[in-house]
Amino acid sequence: MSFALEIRNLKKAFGGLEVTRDVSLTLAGGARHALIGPNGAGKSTLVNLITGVLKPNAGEILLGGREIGNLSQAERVKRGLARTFQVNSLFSTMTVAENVALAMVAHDATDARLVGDISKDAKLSARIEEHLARLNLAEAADRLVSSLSYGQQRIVEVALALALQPNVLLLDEPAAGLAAKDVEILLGLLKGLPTTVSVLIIEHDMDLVFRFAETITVLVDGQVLLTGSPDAVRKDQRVRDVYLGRRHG
Amino acid sequence: MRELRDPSALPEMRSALRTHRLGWFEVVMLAVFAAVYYLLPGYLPLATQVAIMIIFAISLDLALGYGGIETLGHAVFYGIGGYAAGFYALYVWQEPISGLLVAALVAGLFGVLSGIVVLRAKGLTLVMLTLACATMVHEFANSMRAITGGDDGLSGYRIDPVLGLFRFDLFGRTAYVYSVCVLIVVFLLARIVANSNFGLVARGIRSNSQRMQLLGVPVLNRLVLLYAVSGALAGIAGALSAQVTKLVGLNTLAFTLSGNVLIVLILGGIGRLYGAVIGSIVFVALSDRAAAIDPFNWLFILGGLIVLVVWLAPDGIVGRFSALTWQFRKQERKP
Amino acid sequence: MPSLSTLLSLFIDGASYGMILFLIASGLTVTLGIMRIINLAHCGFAMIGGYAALALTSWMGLPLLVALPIAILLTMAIGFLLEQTIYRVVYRTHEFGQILMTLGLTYLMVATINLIFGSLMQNIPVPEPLSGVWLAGGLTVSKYRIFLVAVSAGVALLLWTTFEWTTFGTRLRAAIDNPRMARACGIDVGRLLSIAFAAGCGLAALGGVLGAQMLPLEPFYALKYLVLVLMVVTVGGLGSLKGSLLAALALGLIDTFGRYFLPELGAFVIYVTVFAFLLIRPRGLFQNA
Amino acid sequence: MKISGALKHLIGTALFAAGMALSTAAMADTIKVGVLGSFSGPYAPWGVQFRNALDLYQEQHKSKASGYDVELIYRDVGGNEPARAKQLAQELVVRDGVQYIIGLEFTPTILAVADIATEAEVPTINLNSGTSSVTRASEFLTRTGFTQWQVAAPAGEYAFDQGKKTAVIVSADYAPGKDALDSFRYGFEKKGGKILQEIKVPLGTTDFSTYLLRLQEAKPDVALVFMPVGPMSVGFLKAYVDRGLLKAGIDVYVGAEAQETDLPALGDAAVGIHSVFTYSPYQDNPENKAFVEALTKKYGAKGLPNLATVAAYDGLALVYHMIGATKGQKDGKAAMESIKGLTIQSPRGPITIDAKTRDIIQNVYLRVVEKRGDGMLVNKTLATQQAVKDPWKELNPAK
Repeated sequence: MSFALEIRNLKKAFGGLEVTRDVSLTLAGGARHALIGPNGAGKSTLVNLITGVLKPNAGEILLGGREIGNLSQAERVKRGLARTFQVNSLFSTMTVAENVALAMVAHDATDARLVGDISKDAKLSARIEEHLARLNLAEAADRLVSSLSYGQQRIVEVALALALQPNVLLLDEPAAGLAAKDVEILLGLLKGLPTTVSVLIIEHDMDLVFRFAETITVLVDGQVLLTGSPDAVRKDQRVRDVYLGRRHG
Repeated sequence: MRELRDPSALPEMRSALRTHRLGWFEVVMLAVFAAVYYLLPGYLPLATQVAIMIIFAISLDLALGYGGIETLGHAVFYGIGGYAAGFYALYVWQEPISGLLVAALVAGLFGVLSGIVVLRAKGLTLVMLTLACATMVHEFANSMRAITGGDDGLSGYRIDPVLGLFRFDLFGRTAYVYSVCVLIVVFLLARIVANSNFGLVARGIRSNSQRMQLLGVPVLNRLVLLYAVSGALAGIAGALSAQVTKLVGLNTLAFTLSGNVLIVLILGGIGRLYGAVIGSIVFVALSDRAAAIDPFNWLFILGGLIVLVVWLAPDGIVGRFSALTWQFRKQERKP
Repeated sequence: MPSLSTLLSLFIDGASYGMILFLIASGLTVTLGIMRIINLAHCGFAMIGGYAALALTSWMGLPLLVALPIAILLTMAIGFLLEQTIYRVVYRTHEFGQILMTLGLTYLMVATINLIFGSLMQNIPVPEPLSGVWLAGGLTVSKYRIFLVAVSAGVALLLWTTFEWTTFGTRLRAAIDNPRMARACGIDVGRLLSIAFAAGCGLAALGGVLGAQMLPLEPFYALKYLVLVLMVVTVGGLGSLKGSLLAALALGLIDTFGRYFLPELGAFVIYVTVFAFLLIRPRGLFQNA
Repeated sequence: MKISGALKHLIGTALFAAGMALSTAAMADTIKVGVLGSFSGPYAPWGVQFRNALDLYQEQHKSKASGYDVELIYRDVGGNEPARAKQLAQELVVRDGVQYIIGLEFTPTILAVADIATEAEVPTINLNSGTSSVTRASEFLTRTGFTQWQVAAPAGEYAFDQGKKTAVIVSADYAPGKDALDSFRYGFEKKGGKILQEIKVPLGTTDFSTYLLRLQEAKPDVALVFMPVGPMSVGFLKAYVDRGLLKAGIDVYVGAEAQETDLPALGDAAVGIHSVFTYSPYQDNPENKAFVEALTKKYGAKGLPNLATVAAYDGLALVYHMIGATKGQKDGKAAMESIKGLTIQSPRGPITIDAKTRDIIQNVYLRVVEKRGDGMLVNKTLATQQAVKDPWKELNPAK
C-alpha cells in the first residue's frame, strides 16, 4: 500500500554543512504525526524540502505514492499537499470568507473563470460557510483578516490550508505565539479535522504535541532519533537527554 | 454529501465576499444620464467626454484597483484602441460597433504581449516600464507619420450610423446615447469580471501575490489576462473617442492622459468601479468649466485639489464615503 | 560613413546633453534611493532654478555667473521648505498617493511659473565669452557645450568625492542601502534626507539654468522633461549616482546619434533602448537594495 | 435613455426642443460669433493676437455690423487638441447658437471643426493653419491667413534668383511641414536649383544641434526653413545663428518665422535672415499705419501685430460683410456666396477671397532682417509679387 506521504533517505547540505542527513518518514492515511526536536535539529529545512521551497541533494519525497521531489511548491499544492506558515501569510486586506474562497477557487482550478458572480455561486457560498463553521470562524466571515486577533489569524491560516482539501496537511508551528486559551481552541479544531487528512505537525509546544499526535518523530542533528507513540517518546531516555541539554552521542 | 443550505443564509456570505452589487447608485446614474439628455442638450458633447472618461477609468480600475498593476502608461491602450478604430473605419468598414470590437481586440492583444514582458516587474520598475512602453508607442506613432498622420492625427474616415439607424448628428445626441450605452455595457462587463472568480483572484493577487502563487495560481498568467481585459476596455474608450471625434491624435497616447486617468481614479477611489464614475464626472466637468473661466490658473485648482484629496481622503471621494459607512457598520455590529 | 569630426561633434553634443540630464537626475536618484518615493515634482525644481536665474539676469541685470549661485540657493530654500511641509504628507501616504501628490505639486509649480513669467518660451542669454563656436579643422564646437561638459564633470567629481570620502556620504550610502538599519545605527535618516533633498534641488536648479539652451524654459518644462529624467534614474538604478551618470551620458549620446543617423525616428530610438534595457535589467545598471 | 414607443419619443423630442429653445432664444437679435483659439498653454501667444485684433475691430465698429449687434464668444482650445476643438465647436453651435466661427491655429483642429461647419452650415474662417488642402474639408471654410505654398514656392524662386544654386530644406515634420517641403522644392527646382537634402525635424524638438550638423555638412548655398511659429521657430533660428551658419555663408530663407514679434528673442544675430511673407507691421500703407497705431494705442508696445493679428482683423471684417449680406439671418450658404470674389483692403495690402477655391489671394513680399536707426529689428521689403493664388490648388485642381 502507498502512504499519504513518504520520505526516503532525504539529504540536504548547504555547502559543507549537512542539515538533513538521511531522513526517512512515513505518514499513513489519516495520520496525526508530529515532528519535534531541539532548535537547529533541521525541522524547518525538512518542511522546506517537503513543500518544495528547497530542493534535496538526494532522496525521494512521495505523495500518495508519486514522486514530487522535482515539482514546484504550487504543483505540490495541486497534488494535495497543503501547509500553514510560521509567519502569517494571509490576504490581510481581504475578509475571512474571501481568504477561504480564494483557496477553494485555486483548488477547483476555476480561478480564470471570468463570468459568474462568485457571491451567487450557492454551492461555493455553502462550502465556505460550512468550512468556516467547522473552524468556529463563521462569525468572522465578513471581517478583514487584518482586524482579527493574532490567535484568530492563526486559525485562518489553518482554514486556508484546509480549504485546499489536502491529503496531507503540514502545520508549521501553528501554536507559536498563541496564548494558552487560544492553544486550547486550536487543539479542539485540530482534533476535529476529518480523517481523510493526514497531518504532520511541527511544534514546540510539547503539551499540544502529546495531546494531539498519535505518532511522534524526534529529529536531532538532521537525523531521525526515533519514531514512536507519544508514550514511547516520553519514556525514551535519549529524548530526555536531548531536551535536557545533554548532547546526544 | 450534506444538503445545500437554504438560500436565506447566503446574503450574509454575499456581503462577506464583498462583491459589487447593483443598487441605488446605478439607478441614480441612469437617471442623471437621462436627465442630461433632456435638460442639458447643449452639454451633450461634454457629457460624451465624461462617459468616455468613465469607461477609460473603469478599465484602469480593473488593472490597478483590482489587480494592483501599477501603471503610469494606461493611455497606450486608449491610443491603440483609437488608432485601431480609425484604421478600421478608414480601410475596412465604417460600422461603429464592429469598430469597437476590433479596437478592443487589438488593445487586448497588445495587453497580452506587453503584459508578458512588463508584468514580471514590480513596484517602481513596473511603473517605469509601463511609462516607457507608453512613451515608446507614442514616439512610434509620431515617427510613423505616413500611416498615423503623426502630429496631424489620423482623420478622413467616416462612421456609419449606429445600427444603421442613428446618424451621428451635429447636436451630439447620437454620440451621447451611443457612448452612454457603451458605458453601460462596459460597466456591466467590468462588474461581471470583478465579481467573478477571476475578480476575486485579482484582488487576492493585489493583496498578497506570493501567497496566491503558493495556492497554486499562476500569478503572472492571471495578471496578463487581467491586463488584457483592462486594455481591451480602455481600447473601447479610445475607439469611442475616435468614432465620436472622427479624429485620432497623438494626445491619445500621451503621458498627460495616463496621468489624468490616474488622477480621475484616485480622486474617485480605486477598486470600487464607482470611483471611476464619480472621479470622471468631477474631473471632466471641473476641468471644462474651470478651463472655460480661467484657462491657465485652472492648473492651480487642479494641483491644489489633487494635493488636498490625497492629503485628506487618500482613498478617494467614494473611499472616504464608504470608509465612514464601514466604520458605522462595524460600530453597529459590535455590542 | 560620416567623418571623424562629425562623430566628435555629435559626441560633444550628446555628452553635454547627457550631463545636463545627470545634473537634474542626481538629486532624484538619491531621494528615491532613501525614501522609495517617485518625486514627479523633481523637474519642477530645475524649472524653478532656471526661472530664478532668468529673473535675476533679465529683470535685475545680474551677470549669469552671479545669478547662478543665487538661483541655486533660492531653489534649495524652496525645496527645503516644501520637504519640511508638503513632502511630510507625501512620505506617509501610499505609493499612488505619492505619485499623485507630487504630480499635483508639479501642476502648482507650472501654474505659478506661468502666472509670474507668462507662457512664452524664455531664453537666458549666454554670456559673451561663452557664446559662439570654435572652428578647428572641419570641426565646429559650441563653446558653451564645452563649458557645460566641464562644469558638470566638475560637479560629478565633487559629488563622487562627497559620496565616497566624507562621513556624510557614508551615512547617505548607508541610508540608501538600508534605511531601517541606518536608523538603528543611530543615523538621523530624516535629517539626512532633508539635506539630500535640498542638495538635489540645488543640483536640479544648476541643470535647469545651464541646460536652458537645450531644454528651454517654459511653464510646462516640469512635465516635458520628466519622463526623460525618470528614465535616467531607472536605467541607472535607484539610489546610484554612478548609475545615473552613466545612464544620462548613454541616453544623451544615443539620442543625439539616433537623431543624426535615423532622423525620421526622432525620439523613438531612445525609448526603445530604455524599454529593452529595462526588460533585461529591470533593476537598472546599479541597484543597491 | 432607451426610448421605446412613439409617445416617449415625442415627449423626448419636445423636451429636447424646449431645452434648445431655452439656451438659444434669449438673445435672438444679437449675432454670435464663436472664437476658437489657444488662450492658454504654449501656443497662447496666438490667442492673444487674435483677441487683440478682434476686440479692436469690435471697438472700432461699436460691435455693430450693418445695424446688427455682434457678440464674440471666446473658447479656449488650449493647443493642438482636436477632440476639444470639436467639442467646443459643437457647443458653440448647439448651446450658444453662433452663426460664425473664426480662429483655430492648427490643421488638426481645423479639420476637427470642418464637419461641424458643414453640418450646421456655419461659415468658418481659418485664421492660421497654412495647409493648402484644409479649405477643401468643408464648403463653409475660408481662410484669411496664408497657405504654406503661397509663401514657400515664391521663397524657392526668390532664393534661386538671388544666385543660390543648391539648397537644403529643413522642415518640422507635420502636415504644413509637408506642404513646405513640397512647395520650397517646387519653387526652387522650377527655376533650376538643386535640392541636396530634406531634413525633417520632429515636432516638439528643442535641441537642434544634430539637424544643424547635417545641414552644415551638406554645404548648400541656402537653407529653406519651415518651423511652426513659436518655440520651435525661435529655437531653430537662434541655434542657426549661434552655430555660425549664417556667418559661414549659408543664407536662410523662411516664411512666418521671421515676424517682427519674434525678432527681439533672436537679437542682432537675426540680421540677414531672408523671409518671404505676406505681412510686416512696418509695411508702408495707410491701412497698416492706422492699424498698428490703433493697436499700440490700445495695448502698448505689446500690441505690435503679426500676421495672426491681421488675419483675425480681416477675418472679422469678412464676418461683418457676411452679416450684412444675409441681413443678419442664419443662412450659411448665402453668407459664403457673398464673400466669394470679395476684395478688401487689409493692412497687408489688398486681399481677395478666390471665388472658386474660397482661399485667399494676396501679395507676397521678399524681405530681409535689418537693424533700423533706432535699434529696432525690422524686415525690409526687397521685392513684391502681386496677388498670389495658392499654387497647390492650381497644381492640384479639385476633381
